[in-house]
Amino acid sequence: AVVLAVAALAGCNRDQGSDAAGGGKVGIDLPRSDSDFWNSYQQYIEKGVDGGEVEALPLTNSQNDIGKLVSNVQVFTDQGAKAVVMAPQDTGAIAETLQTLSDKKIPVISVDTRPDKGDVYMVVRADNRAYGEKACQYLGEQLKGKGKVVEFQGDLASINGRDRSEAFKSCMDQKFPGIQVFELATEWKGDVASAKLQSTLAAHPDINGIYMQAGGVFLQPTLALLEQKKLLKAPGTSGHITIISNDGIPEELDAIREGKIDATVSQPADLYANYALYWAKQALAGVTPKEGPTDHDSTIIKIPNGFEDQLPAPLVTKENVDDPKLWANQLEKKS
Amino acid sequence: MDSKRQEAPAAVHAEGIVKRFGPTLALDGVKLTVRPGESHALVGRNGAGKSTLVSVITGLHRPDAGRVTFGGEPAPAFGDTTAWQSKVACVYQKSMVVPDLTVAENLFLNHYGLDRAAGGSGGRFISWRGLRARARALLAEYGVDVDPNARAKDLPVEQRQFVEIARALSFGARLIILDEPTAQLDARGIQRLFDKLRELRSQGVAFLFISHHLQEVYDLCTAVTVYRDARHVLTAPVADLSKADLVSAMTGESAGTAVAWHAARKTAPDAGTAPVLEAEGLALDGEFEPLDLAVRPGEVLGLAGSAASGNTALGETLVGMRAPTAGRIAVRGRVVKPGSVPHALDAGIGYIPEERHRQGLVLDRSVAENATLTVTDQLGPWGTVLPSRTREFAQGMIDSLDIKTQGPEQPVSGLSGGNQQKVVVARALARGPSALVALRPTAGVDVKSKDSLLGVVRRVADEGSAAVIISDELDDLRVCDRVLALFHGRVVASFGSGWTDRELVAAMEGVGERE
Amino acid sequence: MTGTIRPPVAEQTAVGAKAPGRLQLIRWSDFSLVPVILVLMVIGFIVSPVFLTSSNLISVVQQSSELSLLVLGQALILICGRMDLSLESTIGIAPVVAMWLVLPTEGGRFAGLGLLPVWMAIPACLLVGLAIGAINGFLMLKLRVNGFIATLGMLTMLRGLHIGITEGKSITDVPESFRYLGKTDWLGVPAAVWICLALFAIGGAALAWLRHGRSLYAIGGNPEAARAAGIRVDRVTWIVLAIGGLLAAFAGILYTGHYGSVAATQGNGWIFQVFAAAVIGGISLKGGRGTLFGALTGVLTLQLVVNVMTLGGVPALWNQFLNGAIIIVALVISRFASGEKQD
Amino acid sequence: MTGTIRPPVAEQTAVGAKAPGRLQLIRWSDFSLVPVILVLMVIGFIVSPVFLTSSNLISVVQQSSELSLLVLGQALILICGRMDLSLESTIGIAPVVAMWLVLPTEGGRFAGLGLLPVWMAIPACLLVGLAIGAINGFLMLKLRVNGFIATLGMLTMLRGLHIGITEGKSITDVPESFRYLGKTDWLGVPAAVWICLALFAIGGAALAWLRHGRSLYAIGGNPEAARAAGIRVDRVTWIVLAIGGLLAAFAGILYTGHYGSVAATQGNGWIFQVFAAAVIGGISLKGGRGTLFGALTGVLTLQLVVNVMTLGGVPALWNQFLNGAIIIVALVISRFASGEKQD
Ligand SMILES: Nc1ncnc2c1ncn2[C@@H]1O[C@H](COP(=O)(O)OP(=O)(O)OP(=O)(O)O)[C@@H](O)[C@H]1O
Ligand SMILES: Nc1ncnc2c1ncn2[C@@H]1O[C@H](COP(=O)(O)OP(=O)(O)OP(=O)(O)O)[C@@H](O)[C@H]1O
Ligand SMILES: [Mg+2]
Ligand SMILES: [Mg+2]
Repeated sequence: AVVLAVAALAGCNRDQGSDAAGGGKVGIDLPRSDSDFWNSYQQYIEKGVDGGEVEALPLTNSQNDIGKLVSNVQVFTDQGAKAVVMAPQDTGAIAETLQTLSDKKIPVISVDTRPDKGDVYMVVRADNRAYGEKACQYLGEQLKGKGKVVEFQGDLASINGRDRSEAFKSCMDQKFPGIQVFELATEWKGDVASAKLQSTLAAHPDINGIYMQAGGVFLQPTLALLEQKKLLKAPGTSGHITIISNDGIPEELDAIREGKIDATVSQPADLYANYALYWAKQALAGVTPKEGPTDHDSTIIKIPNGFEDQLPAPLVTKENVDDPKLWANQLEKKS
Repeated sequence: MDSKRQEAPAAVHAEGIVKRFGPTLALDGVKLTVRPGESHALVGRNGAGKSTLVSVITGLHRPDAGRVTFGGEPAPAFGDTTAWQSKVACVYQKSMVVPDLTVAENLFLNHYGLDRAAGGSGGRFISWRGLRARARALLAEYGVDVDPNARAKDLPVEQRQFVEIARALSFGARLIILDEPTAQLDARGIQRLFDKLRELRSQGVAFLFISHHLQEVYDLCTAVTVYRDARHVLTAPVADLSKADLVSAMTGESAGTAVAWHAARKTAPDAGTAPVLEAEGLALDGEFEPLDLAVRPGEVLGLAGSAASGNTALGETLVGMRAPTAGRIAVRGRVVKPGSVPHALDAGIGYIPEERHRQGLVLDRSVAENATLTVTDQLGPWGTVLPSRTREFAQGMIDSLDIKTQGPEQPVSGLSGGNQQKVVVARALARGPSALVALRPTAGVDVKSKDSLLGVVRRVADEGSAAVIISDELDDLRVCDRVLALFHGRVVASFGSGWTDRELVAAMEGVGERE
Repeated sequence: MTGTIRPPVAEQTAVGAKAPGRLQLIRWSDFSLVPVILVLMVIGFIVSPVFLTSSNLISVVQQSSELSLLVLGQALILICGRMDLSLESTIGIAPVVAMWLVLPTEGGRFAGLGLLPVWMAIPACLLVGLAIGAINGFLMLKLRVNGFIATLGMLTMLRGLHIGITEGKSITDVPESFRYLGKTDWLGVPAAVWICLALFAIGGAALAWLRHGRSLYAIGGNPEAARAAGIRVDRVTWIVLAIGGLLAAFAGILYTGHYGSVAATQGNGWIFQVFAAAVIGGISLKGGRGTLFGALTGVLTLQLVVNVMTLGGVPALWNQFLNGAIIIVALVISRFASGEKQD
Repeated sequence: MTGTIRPPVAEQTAVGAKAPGRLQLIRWSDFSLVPVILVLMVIGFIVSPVFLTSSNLISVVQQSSELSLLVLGQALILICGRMDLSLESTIGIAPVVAMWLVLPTEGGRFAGLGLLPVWMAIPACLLVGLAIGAINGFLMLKLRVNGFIATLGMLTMLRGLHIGITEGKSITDVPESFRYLGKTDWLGVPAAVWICLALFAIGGAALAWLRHGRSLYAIGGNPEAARAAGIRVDRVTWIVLAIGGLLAAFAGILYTGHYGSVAATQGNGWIFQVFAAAVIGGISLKGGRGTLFGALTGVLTLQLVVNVMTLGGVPALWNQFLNGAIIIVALVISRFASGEKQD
């Protein structure tokens, strides 16, 4: 069966390969396949490609491994890609590759992360630091500047997690010194988060707030634990724990509607995908980006190694949870 | 009565058995019949196919052709080992104990006295208390003083062997196979075993007995079958067959004259010449007490002793496998660093270890590689090992020691036990040692190979080196010019070459010690 | 004549005599981690007064419950001389396949096949685990390929299947039957904990007093001897591998109930923890040695370490470092406490 | 009769005579993966015309270079009957420690200690690798703890140290000496590839023709027999473990040069790949069997699979599934091609 599958793939791919010379094809690499967010991103990308936004080479996936990313990019250039869309999860180690691509005059659109070094045509992202700050701001206001807050950090080796942690911490330190923060390292694992939250709750039963850096992994385990501990109380009642999540996946919105959590920072998977493709098209057309506000509620700023399109990352609360512009509300349920 | 017995169906009857292992034809249409109540010997040179036949008639290997019957009924289906066990019990040549389990559990492995049919409790749960008590009683019957709670791996080889024997005999089978059961036993142990076997035989149990000690065949058995090169050669009553005929049936040559290696009754080595191998005040706590040794050029020294005498430990200390707690060893006047095999090797000590599978061989590697393991520094310049020199050297060894192998490249695991032993000897001789230390060098080796191996040891000495043979087999000790008997870690007696079996055995058994 | 052939021993001694000491089913080495656990408890108590509260201790054991089931399965497999890395993926894929078969094709976020009624979710999940174990057995026992790498391949493949089926998302529309075990308390202690303890007790008793249980030690210690003693080595090994898969699937049910969803990374990276717990607990990777009690102390040790570190507020950056260091320390302690070389 | 019995002594035969056929240094089983590689190449060619371009093939081998060095180290360690999981972390921590010692305390993104001059970066890195290997050796050979778990502990600990020192960031201010090897081409092929090939050739030659190299097989096959034959088993094993660490550190240098920085997750999760490559390539996990050539074909097979899948545009979701399936298939092929049971 495997052989058949490979042969079938081989067959269809061959056609694509033969007309590669025809136009500017775009190589698109996905960073990982085991998270809701990135799989939604992939769906939007595929939708865009099918919709004819750009012509794309077969999608690749670098499974969160910089080595795989580099080799995938190599494959793109071998296949004659004219532009590359990637989401390097390691912003340092990608420098060499960017250098190589820039030598070959292949523009790069970096999604979600801003590479430390090396030229990029455009960075498409909502600032991870902004997520952390928004969460801090929201929690600080809800708790009126005092109380105890648990933060589920991501993997310490992940730039996104680190940015969120740092922004959250510095914001808390500066603006809400009355709030005590417990930072829990979780390696993006729900069970680890649940175990550590349970221990922390045992030590500090009076926890007032939780910031989860990724709804996709932490939401259900946290809710399950709080439910078991009978700590899941409606907003406004005494003993309510204010929970703010991050990602904006459909499950989070459901939880907000049900009053299980209070808010989430929506990481716009649709915008990521749409503007990644948009800028890829612009790059192929040879357009030079301009600084300043855009038509899609974002701002383009100049960064040392290129430009960055700073997409909005709306804070979703009970008030705006049904906003149809939120990407999670555009996903139809599976049929 | 004799004719009546002839008519009773054979305890086991096998015929036309063919068994191949890859290219090797291990059994080529052999037959075997053991009558009820008979003690039947199976002999043959190493690799003749004896152990393979045992595997076939105990249901461990499926024969490629042929058929086996027990008491006239066809053998159980292959794979139904439990059914086979009710027909035949076996002490295999290979150790079949589970090292990490206790003696009690090994004795009753997979039965635990649960089967009501076999007199067990009939319960579902193992009763450890009962098991332990039964184990103790069973062992007591063989006069083996072993704690049933001891783990099998902590036992000395001899006691482990007795555990296996006791297990096989306790099944109550009408047919019992013993594949070289005596190879690991000392004289007293063999005596105890034989007494037990005779008692069972008087109850009508049949035996198939395999041994390379032909004397044991004459002591115990009534009939003998000889295999040679995977074929059946003859079956005859023991009484009708002289030892020389038996040997020539096994080897396919007319029996040689006097054994070539017997201690030359030349004048004892001159006490004045400097000793080759010397030990002073050598001691190892818990094994043997301080003793002095001096072996002169041309001399073969025997260190006789039963399992617990400490002679094995002494041998291992001499070659550097173990570090002595006191004393020093010197070769040709040069002191050897204690507890270091490489230094001992450089000083000229050659070592033939006791258990070939444990210390002697790397089973997956070739004959050539095993035989040259001690001389890798001499097979090429600058620490290289040239394949051509390795091969030549190994071929020389194969020729001169008459090792039966497909060639130097064959992995050692594919050789028969006796031939494996010769590879170990080759390895020890490769450096041209000035002092050869051999621990039970002929264990499990057939008569002819034994001759040639002991001959090798003798020749090494005759060419001006010294040799030490550490063994409890009288045959091994016959090559020696001088024999020291050890008992409980002490030298209790010393003999020239003219000792009698009785004297030496008595000394090894500690009879009349400390005069 | 035949009547007397039986060696007289058995009958004579069946009555038994004074027993000078219990047969050592349990050796001191099985307790080698108990001092470590005590020391950890003292440290925990010093670090935080919360540590010794029942709610904290219960949470520790509850968090251990899924891991301990994997360790139970792995311990059985190790004792009979094999290894199964794929347990790590089984804990995730078994619930996923069960839900895939059970959940309706539309309506939910995760589209199943709706082939089976909902009550079949748990049986289906267990069956999947059993089947995975059986496939591992086929690879190792029939094809005779290396078990470590074969199950490594299975690990990767099943993880891939998991991601393929779920498209990398967590499944949150979990049937109620899955939730029940994860959420229920019996006598104030989570049901999962009771079940784990019961399974360990059953397993331990089987290994100690049942013929087939004992045979695992013989198989792991010397398969040839086991075969010669009439043990059906391959069949027993196969069954043990299947049981390992079954236990992992059951752990998957508990996990799913405990955390309320099937996470996309369920069990990811656990296998090293499993091995560490088993070996620290005195199970030999070479087979034939160890007890389930030891394995259980291994799990508890590792879990207590995490708990004490969380309560102690160890800086997140140095968490992993300490974790590794503690594995080594526990290993060294268990080696010297048991006095056996571990090669 | 006695005249011929005396066996030859090594020196006497040195002159030599006609050689009756080559000593089989290379067995057919070492080539069992070659057909697999050929099939992969054919599939690759069908899948995409790009596959057979030199630039693609060179990139495949370059990407294999770091992994192959780990496999080289692991293969040597496996042949002498041990295992070292911590190679996976060594590839990351060794460069990190080197840079920590070398980089100035301020000015860069990553604050080092500035203890050593910059040219010491590479020697320091190699020394760190050596030291890690030596520590592993100490644990296994002196303390006699289980090597699998001890090096698992080291793996976790070193990864934790890596994160602790770098605070989870990648280090981008890499000294020029590190960059050189990763970026340079010799004769149109990356320097790293030549170096790897050279190291494999040296290693292979040492295993085949040097006495110390050959002794690894004896040690792995039967350590007691090796000791009785005068081989210094512990010393050789220790050296091999240290060399394994050294090779991993060197792989770290190549990796760093190749990607221009020390990634925070450098080497993460590689160890399973390493084992899979080695075993598929015919190295026995029990020691004493296998060749470096086989190990190299193992690496290439795995890497080609990834390349072909990328070119073929296998849906990302099913990537991992296929990866696992292919490990199993390759394992089965190599088992039947070599005809040896792999237990
Ligand atoms: N498992 C096996 N695989 C391959 N070849 C085997 C195997 N078992 C036995 N042989 C071959 O079968 C032949 C007969 O071996 P067997 O063990 O039966 O000899 P034996 O008569 O018992 O010898 P010994 O007296 O040395 O015990 C040997 O040449 C051996 O090479
Ligand atoms: N893996 C194997 N491959 C090939 N042949 C084997 C293998 N294992 C055993 N043999 C063969 O089985 C036979 C029996 O070997 P074993 O170790 O039982 O010694 P033995 O023949 O009984 O010798 P001895 O009587 O000297 O102990 C040998 O002849 C050997 O050639
Ligand atoms: Mg035999
Ligand atoms: Mg034999």
